[in-house]
Amino acid sequence: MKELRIHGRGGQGSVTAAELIAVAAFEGGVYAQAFPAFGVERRGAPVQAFVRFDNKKIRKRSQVYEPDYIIVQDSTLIKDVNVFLGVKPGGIVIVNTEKKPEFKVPDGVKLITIDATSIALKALGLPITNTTLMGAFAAASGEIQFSALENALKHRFPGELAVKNIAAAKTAYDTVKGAA
Amino acid sequence: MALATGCRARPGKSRDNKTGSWRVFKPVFDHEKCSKCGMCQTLCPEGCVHEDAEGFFNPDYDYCKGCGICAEECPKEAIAMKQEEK
Amino acid sequence: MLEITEGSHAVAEAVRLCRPQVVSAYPITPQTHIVEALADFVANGKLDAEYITVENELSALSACVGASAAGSRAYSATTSQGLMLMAEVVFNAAGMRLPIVMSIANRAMGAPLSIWNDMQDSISLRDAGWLHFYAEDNQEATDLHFLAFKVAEDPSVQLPVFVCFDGFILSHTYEPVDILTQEQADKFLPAFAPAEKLDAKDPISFGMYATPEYYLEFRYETNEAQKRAKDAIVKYGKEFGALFGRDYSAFIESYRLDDAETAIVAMGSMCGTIKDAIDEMRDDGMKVGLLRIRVFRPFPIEEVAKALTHVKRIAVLDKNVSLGSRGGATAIEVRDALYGSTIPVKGYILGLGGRDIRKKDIKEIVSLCEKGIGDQFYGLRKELI
Amino acid sequence: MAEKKKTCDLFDCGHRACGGCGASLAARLVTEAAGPETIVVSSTGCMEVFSTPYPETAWKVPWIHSLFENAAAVASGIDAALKKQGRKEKIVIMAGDGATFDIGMISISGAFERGHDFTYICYDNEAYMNTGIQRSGATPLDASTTTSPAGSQSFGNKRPKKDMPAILAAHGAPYVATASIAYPADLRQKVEKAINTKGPCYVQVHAPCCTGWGFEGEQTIAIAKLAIETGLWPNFEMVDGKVTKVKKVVRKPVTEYLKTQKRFRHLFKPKLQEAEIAAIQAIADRNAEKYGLDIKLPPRKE
Repeated sequence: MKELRIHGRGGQGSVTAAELIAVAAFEGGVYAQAFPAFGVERRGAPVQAFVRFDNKKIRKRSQVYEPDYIIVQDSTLIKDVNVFLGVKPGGIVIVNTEKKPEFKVPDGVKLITIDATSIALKALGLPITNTTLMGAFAAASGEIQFSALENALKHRFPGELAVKNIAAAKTAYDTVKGAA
Repeated sequence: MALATGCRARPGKSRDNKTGSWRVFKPVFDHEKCSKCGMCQTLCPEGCVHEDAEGFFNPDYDYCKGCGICAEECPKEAIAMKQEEK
Repeated sequence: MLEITEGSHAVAEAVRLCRPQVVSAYPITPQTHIVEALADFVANGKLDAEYITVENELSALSACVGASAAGSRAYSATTSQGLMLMAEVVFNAAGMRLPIVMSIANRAMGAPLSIWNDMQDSISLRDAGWLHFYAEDNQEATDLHFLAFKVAEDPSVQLPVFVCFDGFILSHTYEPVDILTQEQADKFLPAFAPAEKLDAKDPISFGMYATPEYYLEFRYETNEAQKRAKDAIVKYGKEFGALFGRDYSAFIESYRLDDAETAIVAMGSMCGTIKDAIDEMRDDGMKVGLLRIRVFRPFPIEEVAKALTHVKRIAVLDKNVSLGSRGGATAIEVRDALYGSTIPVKGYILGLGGRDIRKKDIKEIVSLCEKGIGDQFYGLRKELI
Repeated sequence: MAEKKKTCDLFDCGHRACGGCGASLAARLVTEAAGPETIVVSSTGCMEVFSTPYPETAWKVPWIHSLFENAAAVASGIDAALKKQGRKEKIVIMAGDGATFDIGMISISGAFERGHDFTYICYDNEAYMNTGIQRSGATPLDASTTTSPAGSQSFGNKRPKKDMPAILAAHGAPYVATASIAYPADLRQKVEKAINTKGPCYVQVHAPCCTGWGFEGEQTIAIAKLAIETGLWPNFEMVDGKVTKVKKVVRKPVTEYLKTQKRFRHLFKPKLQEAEIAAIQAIADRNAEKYGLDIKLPPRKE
């Protein structure tokens, strides 16, 4: 079983990202489970969402404490929340930042930084980075196929909006693939 | 009688309860004075005053509780309340 | 067809497929997604029902009482405080023998206010006369709605049903669920055709009052209907299995229990985590198994007793507590089922108000149980006490 | 010769109301006016208790009782069900003033706001009679009840009656009326009108309670008439929020009404409470002003 934890702020679409990643993973033939860290957080407050992937039915219901993957939607979270807590050795951390990282990830963990905000602004005209980071996650983790992600986005968003989100995700996907 | 599911019942059984026995005073209808206005029937809370073939009104003593509304409201004073013989 | 969707949405789909004619509900976290989805179905012609936007939960269930008595299949959904506001009608609907089905996205009871999951809400109404089904995952949460209507409406039963699933933990989780087609659903669940209803052609008085000459017998008969519901659950659970491959005729599920020395007894979504923990304990050579209770009312006394006869000790996990007693409702019921047996039964209150339950917690409880320590709250933050 | 129509055809004899009960007369008159194609929803109350001890129901129309506070919500569900099933029966709620003015207020407000098609009849006997004459929001000023007893420090109920018709008219109810068992033809006409008006309608029926108010049963009608004749019970009709019909009277002083009932006896004995009676007279005067109750007599010719 592989586990992903997404850190974001209320309103950034972390829960949607978790759901769509699960949908895309399921399309790829694996069993997936996505759920938010249930809370009463309002816009701007730190939030979490989780995804599990397995090739058999997932029964476990606890939150994710030892993730294989972490997505950080907003690097300002790093000073408030221990976003890297519990990450497994060999795990991958994807952080949205335009700067060089001023933080350190645990040893043996791969760090990928991407300026998702700029990509999202360009593609969507909005600084909403969840779909962009999904592209990055697809490229970095290999847990989901880009085509499945594309389908999930088409299913969730109407017409033009889907096209824009797919474009954002694709840019991030290509960026991460290119850097690898 | 077997219990009905959910404490339900069809009509009819209410008539088993002969409320006439509650009476202390009994209305006695004098058809001589009656103008057949029907006020006694209209205002009877029991619904136990019935019209006969000639258009006169009579109480059903099985149910009449003897409240006296009919006698009180009769415009012709054609109904008298008499003490019930028990 | 297997599809990945949110638990609430899967439940709403199931409800839609059950073709309720009247839906009456009031939004409350974490049930809200269900009623929003149903409102959306009605607004878009996907569900041919009257959706009553009531002013509170008491009226939500009251409207279901009226609709059901008038001969329409009626559905509601709620949780926690909403269920308690309904409480008077909950008893009323069962006593009036109206086969209403209500989804409960289980949530803790205030005070203190908590939107998070435990089972205190529905468990607190265990004596009201409703059947109680508890789902482990969203597949069950979905399927049990079909079974609920079918059992509820059986002429030998005529009782309302709670379909309970853990709020957030199931209601807000995306996972694959096989949702029936309308054709399949119709095959299993025919249209509601009650023998009696409010009807000018056959005027019946519903909800009369019973004097002491009758009341005891009405309560007895409702209890008998609970017992008859067992037969109906077996019959229709099997029928569901034969049609769709998922058999719900069992009131309990045994997981690696056959040769177990320590039995865990639990309900709801924590059972998934428990199963994973058991697999790991088994790998370590520990003889641990699970008895999961799916049907809490009618309580499967004989089945529970039989399934546990061979074990050396029992740990009952409750996401509820009967304050002022020895523990949670499940532990009390299990002790009753095992009355006269010498097998020690230890109760553990855990996960209240959304406290996460992890595999390590299950392992620790098993270890406590082996030491004979129990009948306590588990996982208390010592620094706060 | 065909059998004459009986007045017990829809609300049967054998019910257990007190002799001279105004509410039982209301039940009879309302069902007569509504006709057999009617489903009655009753809240908990004296009427439910005197008419439905299992298995002796007095109701010969389909009837349902659920709880004290939820009749309007139950009726909402029936309305939805009938609509879905394409059925045409009418729905009539029969609820007392406690169920209407007090405990059922939320459910009534919700159901009226949603605009269900039913007629809500409040049989108003101005206190909780089922439980032994406790005050309700419909209890008039200075009435002595078991929870508003007159005593050395009290003249009884401290507040005047809640204006329920105005509240429901404010909900946009298309038809709101008050009626009295003392005027059966008017009552029947109003019930029929309400039933034939689409949407939630309200008829508040004054139904004196001999036991609760303290008078002899044969006086029920006479006392109901006095309530109207003194201006303490304005009998009117409101269509779409506007008063369209009022029963005008040559008003009598309120003492004519008050002195007939034990619940007001403390206003007269051991001594006349002039200030209290004046306050009640002022209520009648305001009613007369608001609804135009007074018949203006032509000036007497010299």
